[in-house]
Amino acid sequence: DPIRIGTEGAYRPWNFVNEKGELDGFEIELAKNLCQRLNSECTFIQNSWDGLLPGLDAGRYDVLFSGFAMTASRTETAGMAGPYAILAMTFYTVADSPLASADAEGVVSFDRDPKAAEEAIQKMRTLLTGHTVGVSASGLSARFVESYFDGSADLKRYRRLDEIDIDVSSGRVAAGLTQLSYATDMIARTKDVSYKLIGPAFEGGMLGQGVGALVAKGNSDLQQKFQTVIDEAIKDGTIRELSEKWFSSDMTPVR
Amino acid sequence: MNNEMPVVRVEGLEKSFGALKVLKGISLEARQGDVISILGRSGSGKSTFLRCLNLLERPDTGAISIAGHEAAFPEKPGSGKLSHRAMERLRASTGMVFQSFNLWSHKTALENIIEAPVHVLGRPKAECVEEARRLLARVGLADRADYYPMHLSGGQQQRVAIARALAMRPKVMLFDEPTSALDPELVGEVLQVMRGLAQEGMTMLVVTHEIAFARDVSTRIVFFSEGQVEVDGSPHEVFSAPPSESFRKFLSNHA
Amino acid sequence: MNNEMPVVRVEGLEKSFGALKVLKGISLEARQGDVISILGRSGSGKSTFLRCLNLLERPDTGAISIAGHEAAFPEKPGSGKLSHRAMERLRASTGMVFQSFNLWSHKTALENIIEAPVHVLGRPKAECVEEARRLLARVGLADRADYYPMHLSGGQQQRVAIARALAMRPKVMLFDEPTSALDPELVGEVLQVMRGLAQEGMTMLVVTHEIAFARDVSTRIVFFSEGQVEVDGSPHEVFSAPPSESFRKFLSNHA
Amino acid sequence: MDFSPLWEGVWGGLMLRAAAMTLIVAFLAFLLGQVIGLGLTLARLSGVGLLARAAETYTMVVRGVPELLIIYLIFFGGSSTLGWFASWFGHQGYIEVSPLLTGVVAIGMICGAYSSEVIRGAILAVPVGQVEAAISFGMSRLLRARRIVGPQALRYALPGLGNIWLTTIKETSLISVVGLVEIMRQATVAGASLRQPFTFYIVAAAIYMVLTGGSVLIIGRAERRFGRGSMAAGA
Amino acid sequence: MEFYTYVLVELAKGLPLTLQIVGFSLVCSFALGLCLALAHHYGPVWAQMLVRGYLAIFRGLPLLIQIYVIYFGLAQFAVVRGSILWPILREPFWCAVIAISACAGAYASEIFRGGLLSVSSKDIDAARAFGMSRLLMLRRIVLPLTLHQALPAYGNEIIYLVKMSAVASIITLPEVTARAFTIVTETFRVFEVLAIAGAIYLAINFIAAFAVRCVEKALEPSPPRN
Ligand SMILES: Nc1ncnc2c1ncn2[C@@H]1O[C@H](COP(=O)(O)OP(=O)(O)OP(=O)(O)O)[C@@H](O)[C@H]1O
Ligand SMILES: Nc1ncnc2c1ncn2[C@@H]1O[C@H](COP(=O)(O)OP(=O)(O)OP(=O)(O)O)[C@@H](O)[C@H]1O
Ligand SMILES: [Mg+2]
Ligand SMILES: [Mg+2]
Repeated sequence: DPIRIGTEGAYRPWNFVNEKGELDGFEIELAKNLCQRLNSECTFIQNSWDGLLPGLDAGRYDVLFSGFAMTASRTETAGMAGPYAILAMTFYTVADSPLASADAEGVVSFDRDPKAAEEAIQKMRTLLTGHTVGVSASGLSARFVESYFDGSADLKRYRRLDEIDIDVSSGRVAAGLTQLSYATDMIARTKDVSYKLIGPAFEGGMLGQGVGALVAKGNSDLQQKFQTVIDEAIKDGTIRELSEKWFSSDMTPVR
Repeated sequence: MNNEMPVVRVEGLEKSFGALKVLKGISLEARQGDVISILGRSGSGKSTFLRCLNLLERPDTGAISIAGHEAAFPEKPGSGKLSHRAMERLRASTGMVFQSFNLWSHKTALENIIEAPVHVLGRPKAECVEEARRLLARVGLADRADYYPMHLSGGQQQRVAIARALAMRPKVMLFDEPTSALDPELVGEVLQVMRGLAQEGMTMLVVTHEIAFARDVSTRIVFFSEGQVEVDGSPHEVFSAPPSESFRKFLSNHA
Repeated sequence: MNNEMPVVRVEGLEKSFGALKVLKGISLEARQGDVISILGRSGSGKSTFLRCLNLLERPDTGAISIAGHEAAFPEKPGSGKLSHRAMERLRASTGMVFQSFNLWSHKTALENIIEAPVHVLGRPKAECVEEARRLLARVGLADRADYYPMHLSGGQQQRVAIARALAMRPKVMLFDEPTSALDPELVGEVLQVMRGLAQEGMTMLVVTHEIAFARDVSTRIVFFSEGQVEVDGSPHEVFSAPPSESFRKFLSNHA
Repeated sequence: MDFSPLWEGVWGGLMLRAAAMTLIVAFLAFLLGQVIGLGLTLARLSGVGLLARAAETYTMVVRGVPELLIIYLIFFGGSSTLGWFASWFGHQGYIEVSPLLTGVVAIGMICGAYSSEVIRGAILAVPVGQVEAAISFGMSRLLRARRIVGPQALRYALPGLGNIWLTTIKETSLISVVGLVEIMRQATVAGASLRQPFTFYIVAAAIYMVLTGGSVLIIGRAERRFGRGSMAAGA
Repeated sequence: MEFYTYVLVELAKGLPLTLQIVGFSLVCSFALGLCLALAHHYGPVWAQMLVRGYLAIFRGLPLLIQIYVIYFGLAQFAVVRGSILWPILREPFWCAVIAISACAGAYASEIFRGGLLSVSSKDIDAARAFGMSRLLMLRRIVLPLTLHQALPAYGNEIIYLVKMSAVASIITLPEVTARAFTIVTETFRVFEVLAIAGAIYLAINFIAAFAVRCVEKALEPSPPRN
């Protein structure tokens, strides 16, 4: 039997449907590559986000490649293989916002350079004081803001990342917090609004180990297999290559 | 049918609405060709009695037999229980003209008349239409065949209701004030129709307030008072020498 | 009010339903205290005439004046147009008893009666309730005050409808077959009530099929035939020597 | 706003195909819903206590719970149940229930619950006297339902059923969770791909307007057709 | 077990907001629906056309799109952001109430129109004959009969409305569904969380349906007790 891979197909540049109507993106190419390494056939099944997790539970998919961040509570309820990319979060706003004075900086990691990260957080706290920040409703970024910006910034939670963009541009929120990979692609492709990144991108710590594949609970065999080939792909540079192609930067997880 | 056998036999019929006892033990027999006029004050239970005969109201106690179909109340659980089929057969062999006509508002006069013959008795439609037109002509409404009830005058609706009941060629006809909305000329005509029916051997129970009508057409007069049969006799007997005080009072207002 | 001035004046009233011309130019006058019985075959336009007086049907042409309120048809655009206010005033000064009673099904007998006096005339509710109970008693329904129409017998409904119209203390009463569902005894009582009203100076137009009633109560008889007034005269005149052939024929069926 | 991807790329065709999917699922679900709704109504008016209670509970629960939950239950619950049965016969693993079938059944069950309320109200609105007239002519329940109560109830029910049909068309967007590509899902995918979320929502809106607008015309015609002889007061 | 309590408590925190959205929308949509139905049934031709157009749009489009347009769409225009309406349109709460009321009002109006259609001309005739003004007739005769007839179907609409309130979750309001969504993405336990959210909605709807049934019973002409 082929391995059934579930993906949302609406999360550029990780997984999406391209101009030809075919699935494409970082995770799609990676998954194909991994399947080759496993010597298995793979079929991709697209589904709306709401149907992915129940589908995995019910056995409709063997594995999900759909931008899932690896956190402690998730690894508890499901098996995860990876990470195959870091998960870096960055703030962004529009050019005519008062916050726009701050410039974009590189990635800082809570794991590798806690001190620099701490300083960066302090700087952002001052900048965001009294403002509202839009975050994804998936818990991770919200909890990040809650724990580091408590008493400084207010939160608004959105279902989809592109909805944060819209409210940043309308001024309902002063800034958004989003994934670096998503933001760079979005800024590059948006014509009528000029968004810009502010401050550094954060990685590690409570943001988790990165993005990984979600395997049905109890299927530790498959989880093991994917873990092995992902490690291989990191080692031989495949992931770096794909990352640079899709994200224009190296998002290879460092272990 | 044996002329000696009663076509309608009612015994000890009782009916209450809540605490209000409307019928307090009515017994009555009608032979083939009988025309029984039922008189009584407004609210004395005449309509309720006719409705019980048709099982539109379920009597509390008593026995009913119409054209060989029997029903006894209270129903005994098990074998004594009246089947729907039995009730329908009983009803199909009686025709009813309601006090408030109750024409079907979504059907034209003609459609109202052919409805039951075609669909209950399964007679051929063409034949029924022909008969319906004849009946409509007989009640003076040939040109109103395609009118909906709401576009008919009161008297016209009443005549359609009479034609509708006749079209079923029932064994027993139940009329609830069949001439209340008719002018004297039409009353005369309807009376003529009923005389004809009586001669053809139809059995009729007629609730009416028209003393003249009762005197001229009926073979027997029944006077209801407080839910009981107070007077029962031939027109000649009861009108020339009213056998009860309240009946005399009832008649006294009639010129 | 001047006894010489007509309370009701109708001139050249015409009304068609589609191609069917129902009223073909009716003219009529009634002075205060007049009781005019309107006779006519079923379908001759009697109900339509009453409904036109009340402006429930809009006449095609003609002029109506009731208790000082005027309406002329066809309405002239602009100043000649009848305002809603004017129509309401005209209607509030007439009382109407419908052929099919038209009681409001969501209100009890008592509520039906007090509805218009309280809400149209703005009389105090307590006073209206008291009067309503008196009226109900007068038509023999003191114990039915809290019944909904669907739980009343035909004659009971009709009496509530009469009480409802009386409660408005109108200048002019329009009765459409007010005794059709009543037994002779009640007919006598209602007749008594109407005599009383006539003595108090109420003007009444009564559509009826009861020749006896028309002869005994009315000051004038009007006979409709094919949408026109064919006979108009005192009861004595018209009954002793019917002035037209069709009227004679109409009467011939009455014992 | 740039609509060129509609005719220049694959998106126009994909949107049309999604519209067809929406229409098919909505139509089948509505039909099923009417059958279920009628059954529920009959059960509720049957006078058989247990039957009436069961129907009432069904109506309450299915209407009361978010639609998404019902779809989850039927699709994923359904295949789990099937899988559990199959394991008795030695079959292992996941059994796929056709997403189309699930979608139709799930939406149809919801639609049925709503319809039964509308149908019940309409049946009760038929004047009692006319029903009695039918009874007095010896019409059986079925005949009465078909010839007298049905046609009259239909005209009271049409506005409500019209509402339900329109809702069904739109509720069909929920079935994207079982993997069917209907209008909203296709719009999301296309919008995300081109980073033009609004453009495709507007296209979706236009398609919905065509579907529902056409429906409204047909419903209006049906209302006039069944309104004959109605006692309704005019303006 | 601990997990379930946690979810229940967490979701219950969204209940006041859900109820507020439902409450405001219920009142607004009822009033709107009644006005639309009256205009549709009694209004001049132009008003009828206007209502038809309104119904076509608000019944025809998924609520998701409507709320998207009202919340995200309008905000795209600088004119809107500069207008006096912006303080209201800026707030997701009012956007949700506006969108839900506009949509639910459209549905309610069709229900009410069905009720208006069932009022018999006899009742109207009697009211007119007694000189009732149109307003009085509406208030005392037409509306009671209409609402009574429309009640069962309107009960449907209330339940729809309760569930409609869940779309508020997509415009950042932390009501029950939004909280459920957050917990699901954190814990991946879809069924459990949704089932608890479902139970909460079911409870609200159960109470609503019960209330509707009570009103229905109260309006039923009861046989006299004597
Ligand atoms: N709305 C309507 N549309 C079309 N025709 C109508 C309408 N109302 C009444 N008619 C027709 O107009 C004629 C007169 O009706 P109307 O109700 O005035 O008669 P009527 O004299 O009161 O008769 P009855 O004594 O039977 O009550 C009838 O032939 C009837 O069919
Ligand atoms: N469904 C009901 N519930 C309660 N009481 C009722 C019901 N139907 C009739 N009644 C009462 O029963 C009594 C008899 O009613 P019924 O209709 O049989 O009278 P009737 O003799 O036909 O009078 P009428 O000559 O006025 O038509 C009336 O007092 C009425 O109020
Ligand atoms: Mg009676
Ligand atoms: Mg008449």
